[in-house]
Parts: sequence; C-alpha cells; structure tokens
Amino acid sequence: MVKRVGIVGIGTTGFRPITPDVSYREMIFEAARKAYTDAGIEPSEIGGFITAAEDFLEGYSIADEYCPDQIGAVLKPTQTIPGDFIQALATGYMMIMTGAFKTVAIEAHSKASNVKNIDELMGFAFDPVYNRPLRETPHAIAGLEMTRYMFETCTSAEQCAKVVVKNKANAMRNPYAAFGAEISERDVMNSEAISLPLHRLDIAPHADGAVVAVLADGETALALTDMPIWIEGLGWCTDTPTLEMRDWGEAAYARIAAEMAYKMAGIANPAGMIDFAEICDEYSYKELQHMEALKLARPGEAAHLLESGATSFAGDIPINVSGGALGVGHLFEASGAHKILELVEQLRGEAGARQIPDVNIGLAQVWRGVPTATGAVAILSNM
Amino acid sequence: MDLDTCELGGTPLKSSDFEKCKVLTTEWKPNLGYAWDNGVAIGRYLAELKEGRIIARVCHECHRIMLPPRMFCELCFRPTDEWAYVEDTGVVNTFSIARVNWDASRRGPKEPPLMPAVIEIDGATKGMGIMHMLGEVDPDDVTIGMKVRAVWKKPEDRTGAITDILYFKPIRAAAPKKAAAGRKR
Amino acid sequence: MATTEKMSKNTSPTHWEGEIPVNYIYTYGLAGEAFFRAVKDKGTFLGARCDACDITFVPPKIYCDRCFEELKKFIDVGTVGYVDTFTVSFKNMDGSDKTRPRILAMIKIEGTDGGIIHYLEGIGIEEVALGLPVQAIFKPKNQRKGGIEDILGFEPLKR
Amino acid sequence: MGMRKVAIVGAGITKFVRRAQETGKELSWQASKMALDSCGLSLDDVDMVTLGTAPDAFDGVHMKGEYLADGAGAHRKPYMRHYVGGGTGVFSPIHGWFHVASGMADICLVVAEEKMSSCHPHPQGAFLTIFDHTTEQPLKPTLIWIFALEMNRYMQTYGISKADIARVSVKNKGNALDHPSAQVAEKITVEDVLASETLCWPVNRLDISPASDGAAAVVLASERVARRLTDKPVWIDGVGFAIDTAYWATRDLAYPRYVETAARMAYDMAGIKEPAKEIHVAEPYDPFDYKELHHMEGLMLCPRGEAARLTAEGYTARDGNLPICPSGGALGVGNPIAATGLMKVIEIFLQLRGEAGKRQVPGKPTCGLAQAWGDLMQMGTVIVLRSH
Repeated sequence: MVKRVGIVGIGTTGFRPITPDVSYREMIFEAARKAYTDAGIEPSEIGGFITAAEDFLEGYSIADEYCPDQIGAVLKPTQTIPGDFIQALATGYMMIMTGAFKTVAIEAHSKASNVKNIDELMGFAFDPVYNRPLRETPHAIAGLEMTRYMFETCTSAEQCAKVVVKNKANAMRNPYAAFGAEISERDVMNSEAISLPLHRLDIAPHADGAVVAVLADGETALALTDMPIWIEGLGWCTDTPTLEMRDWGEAAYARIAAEMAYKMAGIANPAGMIDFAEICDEYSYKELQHMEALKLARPGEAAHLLESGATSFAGDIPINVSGGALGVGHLFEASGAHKILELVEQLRGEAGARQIPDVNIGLAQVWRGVPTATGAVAILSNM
Repeated sequence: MDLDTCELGGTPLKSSDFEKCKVLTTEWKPNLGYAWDNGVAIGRYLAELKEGRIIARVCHECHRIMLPPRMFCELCFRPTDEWAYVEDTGVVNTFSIARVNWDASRRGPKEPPLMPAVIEIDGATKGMGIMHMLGEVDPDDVTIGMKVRAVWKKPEDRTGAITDILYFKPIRAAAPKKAAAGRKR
Repeated sequence: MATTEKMSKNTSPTHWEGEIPVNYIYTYGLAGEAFFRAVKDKGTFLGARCDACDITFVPPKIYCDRCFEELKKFIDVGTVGYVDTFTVSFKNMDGSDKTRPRILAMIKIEGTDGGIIHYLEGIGIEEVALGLPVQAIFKPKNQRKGGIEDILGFEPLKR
Repeated sequence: MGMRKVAIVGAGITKFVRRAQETGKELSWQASKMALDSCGLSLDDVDMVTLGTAPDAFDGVHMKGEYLADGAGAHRKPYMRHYVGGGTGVFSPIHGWFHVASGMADICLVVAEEKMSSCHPHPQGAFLTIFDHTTEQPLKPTLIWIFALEMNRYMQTYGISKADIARVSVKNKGNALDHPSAQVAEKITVEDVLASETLCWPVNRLDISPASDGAAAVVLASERVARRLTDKPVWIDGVGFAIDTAYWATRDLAYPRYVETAARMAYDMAGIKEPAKEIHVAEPYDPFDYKELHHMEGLMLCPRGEAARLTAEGYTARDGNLPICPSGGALGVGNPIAATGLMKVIEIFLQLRGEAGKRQVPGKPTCGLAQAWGDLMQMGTVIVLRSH
C-alpha cells in the first residue's frame, strides 16, 4: 500500500506579461526539462502525465491533442484536467495512491497573452441564457462579491488595496514575478474604476509561463531525492455555478476544500500549524475572503491581520510572499502551479531573497476565477 | 436494471422547432481571436516557406530529420541540434476526395472537390509527412505512393504561411487507372 | 537553456493570427423555457420549491441540486425583491467602456433563496444600499421575446 | 497487485437525440439521477464527483465543467472534470477509478455529457480548430478529412474495400434497434451505405455517426460498499490509456498503436494474456465504421487486417463468437462524444449482469471491454470489466 506521495522535482520558465520568443510548446518544454532534471528522472521512466488546461485559453477546440510532445508523454498514459493545477495534482496523487503508478508528471501553463480579448473569453463562461446576454464585464461578478464581502465583514476598499501593496512589494523579491512594484493604497484607489468597488489595480493582470512538477510514491521519492516535499493534505470543492443561488459573502468552496485538506493532514488548528500560505488573490479582496475561509483568520478579521503585519514577509503567517497573482501575474489553470512552486522552493529552503526562515508546513489555495465557485487546497511539508 | 423499462430523459426537437420559434432560444457569436506566438521553430518554418523552401530540424540522438520543425525532440526529450532543408517533393501517404467544406456545407456542383493528402516529404525521415492539398490532377488518377512536387505561390504573393504552397502536383504522368470496385470517387 | 537556439531577431514572423469561428444557438432547457415563458407572457418570475431541503430556487431548476430530487412544480414568486449585493460597472464584456456606468445588482426575490442579476434603474449610486426593496421592470409585452433582455432592470419598490 | 477493488454498481442514461430541449445541466441530472436510483443511493451518499465532457466548443460555454456542475451532482462536493478528447467517455470511469482505488472516495459518481446541437451551423464547424492553428488550419480542413485519410490508408494497407467496412455500419445500426436511447437505429444494407452521399471519399454519410445530445452516468463503489449495495457488482479489473504524438501526419495511419498501448496496460492490470479468447464482449469506439475494425485490431481482438473479414463472417454479430458493439455503438445509438464512451461502458455493465434485454449476447459473458479513442486520432482509452 502506498502511504505517502511527494513532489520530487519541479521546473518553471518564470512568468512574464508576454512571451513572444517562444511557442507554447517551447515554453512548456523548458519547464518540463528542468523538472525532470531536478527530479533526476527521464520522462520515459515516468508512469503518467497530466496537463491542466482549458480549450479556449489555448485557442483549440480540443487542447488535449497538443499536450504530449513537449512533456515527453508520447504513447504514455496522459490526460487533461480542465481545471486548476491543484486539481490535476489531486488526480496525480490519487493515481499514485492506487498503486498502479509510481510517478506522475503534472504540467500547467498560461499563454494568456495569445488571447486577443481575455475579458470576452472569461465572459464566455457565463450561463448563456441567464447571465451572458447582459454583456457585462466578467469582473462585475467579482465586484458584486467584493461589495457583499466588505458589507458582511466591515472591511473597506482601502483595506483591500493594502493587499495589492503588500503583494506587489513581495513580488519585488521574486525573480519569477512579472508585476512587482512599490505602490501605495492611494495608487490602487486612484486607478481606473472597473466595477466598483474594484479598481484596475485590484485585479491581477495575466501572465505567461509554465510549471511542471513530478510526483512519486514514498519509496520512489526517497530513492530520487533527499528532500521530497510531501503532500499532506488535498481538498477541492465546487459550490453552485448558479450565480443567483450563491452565497455572495463567503467563499464556501474554499472553506469546504480546506476542511477536507486539514482533515487529511490531521491539522486541527490551521492558524497555529500552517507556517505560510500562498492563497488566491486574483482580486485584492479575495486574499482576505480566502484567509477567513481557510480559517487562517477569524471571520471579519482578515483585514486587521493584514494591517497588523502578520501576513507580510516578516510576519507570523506570511501570505503570498511570492507576490501572489497580483504580483506574479494571473496564470489561469497554472495559478495553483505557481503556488505549489513557491511552496516547494520555500520548503526546500531554495527561495533566495524571499526565503522565510524555518518553515515546515505550507498551504496553497486556488480559486478558478469568475464566474466559478470552484477551488482547491494543498498542504505540503518537508518533514 | 433494465433500460427498456426506464423512463429516459432527453426531449428531441426538430430543426423546424427552432425555425418556427416553438422553443425559446438565444444566440451568441463569441469573439475568440488569437495571436499565437510562433516561437523559434515555427517562426523559421514560416520564414523559409516565404522563401520557397521547406526546413526541418535534426536530432543528433535519434537522427530523425523532423517536419514540421521543433526545437526539442519529443522522443529523446532533448533540444534538437540543427536545421536542415528538405525537398519540396514527396510521396502521397494517403489522400481523400472531399466534397464537404470545413463547416459541413457541401461544395457546389461546379466546384471541384478538394484533395487533402498526407505527403511524406523527401529528405525528411521516412514517414515524416505534412497535411496539404493535391492539385493539377484528376481525382480518379490520385494514388497512394504517387510522387508529387510543391506548386508555390509567386514569390511576391508569399506571406510566410503554409498556404505559400498552393498544392502538390504529380511529378510524372499519373499511373493508369485502377479498376477495383469502389474506386470511383 | 532548454533549447539551444533562441529567437534573436524581432523581425522574424512572431505570431500567427486566427480565431475559433463558431456560433451558438442555446435552448433554455425545460426549466428555462417555463421561466422565460412566464416573463414573456405574464411579466412574472417562476421559482421551484424543494420542500425536503426547504429551499426555493430562482431561476427554477427541474431538480434540487442539494438532494437531487425532481422538482415538478414551478411556483409564481412575484417580481419584488431586495438588493443582495451590487457593483457599479464601467466596462462591457469586451473590455470597452460603457457609455454610462451601470449599477449591476443581485436581486434576491422576496421569500426565495435566489433571484435575478440585473441592472438597477431610476436610482443614484449613492442611494443604493444592501437590503433596498426593488421591483422588476419589463419591456412592454409586445416587445418581449422571452429572454433576460425582456427585463429592463429593477427600480426601488413603490409603496 | 493488492489494489483496492472498484465496482460499477449503478448506471443511468438519457436518450441520444440530434437536438435536445434540455440544457446540458438538465441532461446530466437526468442521467445521474437515474444512476443513483438504480442502486438505491441518494446524492448524500456520494463522496466525490467526476465529469467527462469533450470540447467546450460543442456546448458553447468556456469552462463547461464548471457550468455543468450542479446538474452533475457536484454541489459543495469534491468535483473535477477530466478530458481526453473523444476518448473521454471511457476515461470517465478510469478517472472515477482513481478516486475509489486510491481510497479517497468510497462512492464516486461519474457523469458524461455532451450537447453538440448548440454549435451552429453544424457541430462539424467546431472541428476546424482541432488542427494545428499555424501549419494546418489555413488549409481549412474538416474533421472528416482526417478520417478519410486514415480510412484510405487502412484500406490500401490491408486491401479492404468500402463494402467490407460498410458492414460495420449495417451491423451497428441494426443492433441499435434494440437500444432505447438510440437516435439513428435502422435496418440498412451495404448498398445503402455505398449509395449514401460521398462526403470525403472514401467516407460516405452512412459511414459516419451523427452529432448528438445526451448524457450518461455510472456509480462506482469500493468493494465493501459495492457488496452491500448489490449482489451483481461489475468490477473494474483493468484500465489503460495512452496518447500518441500530436504530429499526426508523421504516424502510421493504418494501425492505432495508441490503442494497443492502452490495451496492453489494461490487459496487464486485468491479467489478460489472450484478449481474443478472454474478452467475451467488446464495445470499441465506432464514430466511423472503419474505426471499429481499426480498434478491434489495436485491441488485439484479431490479427491486423483481419477485422473486416471477421465482420463479414458474422463473428462480431450479437450472436457471433465475439460480439462487437451489441449496443449499436456510436453509429446506431448516436454520438454525444463523452456520453457515447460511457454508454459503451454501461452496455458492458448490463451485458455482464445479464440485464441487456433484447441486446443480451448469448453465453453468459463474464469479461468485457469498452474502448474509446480521441483527439487527432491519437488517444486510446480502455477499460476491462468482469462480473466476478
């Protein structure tokens, strides 16, 4: 019986606003080659492969066709998860736990810069009958949610702006990040109104890049590396896709996914046990809302925790030291991939200028973006 | 369980139900536009097509000369090593005589059928084919194994695209017609 | 690093343009058909009640997504509700600027667990508050086609 | 191997129709609800849900797995979509098997849906953009080209005629007369197929399965739970899947080596040494008639190039030695891509339980197989089921 699954190798291209010098294939090959070299394994030895991708972001009707070559998966058991990297990670975890696979490689990437009108594409996810005919910006869904969240938790737009300030500053220490900057709350509040209370700088801009990770069962992992990063907990959840039936204040999908992951990891007191977290901040308020859903802050207290400095780089529970989506860039299906990458580098002690001292347990959480209510959580450790 | 005794879902509609507005519907034309980065390999491939040449990439480990070119060998999983021009001639691996357009509309009675084919390009590793069209040949005369040569657009009309090759035409006179049953296309 | 040769001239052909040239006609489904027939013909909203889960779905569904039982009967839930949340939108779906900012709101229909996402009309931004009672305004009956655009929006409830 | 055993314990399906009034969500619910009812479970009993559905370009919703979630029974549950092009439907229970065999779930609801009719003017239009955007799409290809090219190569390699291949269409459309979900069941002759409109020679209209709307679902359970729920569990004994290179024009089009690779994986897991003898009934994917033959060979159910002869001899008929597509297949029942694959799995499930009614093959089969294929003729998915 397989008891544990660890991450034994990871590779990335880093993230840039545009990547005109490489095709998606060349970009992904770079990340895959680095991951396999990192793991000390050749793709021919790997048991299974997963790509996390959605058709229309790639610009293909069947994006799955184009996944094998650049990850070395020709004639290998390979699948696409049209979901976040962390959902693909969960699939890889389950594959190994069946006992039928010793190793699985997981790839996710973003070439969002190749989509001419990304807002319109996001709007294509709306219910075609009830919502889409209004031709509203997809960010309006986040605007609706932000209003309700602020109302229920007595949080202000200025407090949400502080998330942007923190994360863009964090990104300055991260060589992978595309959108690091020193800015103030005033800059955020003065940026263009998109769907109030959301301003332009409250919204994570998209970026390109690829990440590949290699998973292995416990025995194989220890044979391949001295420091596997273990998957301790996983959770994923989908709340109602019907916007009209949604609970607009609470991120229930994140709460339920976290409960599942905490149970699996045996974590009773998350705020005490988790050393650091990379959580979804695709919109500024989302970091705060998710902190509460993850029980890293009590309801209504996330903004106070932020203002106290507890979630900053040197705080008690650093959140998004990588810079998050606001600082690194929004990566769509690769959002979770970037977060897992950050956890692995931190837990290995390889995070350079942004290394948090003495960390053993990290949490990564993603949300699939508007208009979805789907999210996933992964808890990793180096022990 | 027995499917025959189950009440199955699925309410069939006729296309006339849409035309006569018997059911409510809503329409949408998505604006899904892209500008895909060519990258190194396809960028060069297109640039060479504009010059009237076909270029491939070589892997020194498996010694394959690969078409379309790629910067990595998907089998050896290493970078490919060098560029190599290949011929603009080849062999028909397989073909079809198409009377249907891409959107399933039928070609008009006066429109000639389209003749898509997989063409194994001379100079590339055996089996390395590309999809392209056949032309200047009667549909009944096309055969698998037929030698063909690219017919290029005029240099000034080329844009750096696969369509800089108009089609491939037979190099020699077509082989005599086969009389096998079902051969009429 | 990963490949040995890089693109080094920015005059090389860098990208290829294309699109996914499809269009769609969507049916409304069994529940959606009933809902928009009621909007079109009667100027009212339908919901679907699941007694077991004590929940009223607006828009209606033919199933309760909590317990999965079939919901056979749709009920008239009226056109009055309140602002559950709202946003002031400056952009269209394609990212272009709106000619004027619009207040988009989630209107929870009175006595139900759901509602409609639509615009608030006849009210200034500063006057909107969560909980504000509103009622739906429809296009004139002869202009309704059976769709979300038959609803012009919601306005403050006239007592 | 010491793996946890996983059984199929319930199944549900909708009619397959050219245009359904139901939304994709509603179709998904109809199939899922039927599957749960068939084994006496409620949604509360379901630990996790996985959904298979093919391109977003059919239903016309970006991230359609998210859109379909409530109809698939995902409400506030761990839910994921998986996707391997046309191979998705048979991959669906494989993805579900990961959930249960890993110990993460005891009961997993597996749903497959496709609503192709939303795509206009014809669902075929969505297939232009499966080809490489830069090196192939400018030639304005259709999906049928690629099949025509493969079929021609297959015919040429083994000297098979169009009439040999047409027998598959005749057999499957006839078999489908007994399937209550069937969309295009009819009694036709080889001459009818050959006389039907030539779309892309060698492919005629009756060589092709239709575009369809429909959904299907199965319930998977761990051994402990399965034995409690039913005295006729059907065990998932082998799973296999494999994808070949996306550079499709560089492959041997006469033989589906991706199907063979997937089949070998599944046979190894199931301990099958001689598939032609040990498999009693099979549902290979038949979106085009020659594909059934192609796939029989890839599955090693017969020697290469022999499938057409065996079909002509009645070997693959419902009462033949090795019944192939007794359901009626995609050619007869219809082809809502992902739902078709799962329909095939359900057919084997029913056949092994002896519950296939008029479609029941003789001889009390105990081992069956379903297979689907997808993407640019490159993805193979195989599942081996046994009744004990």
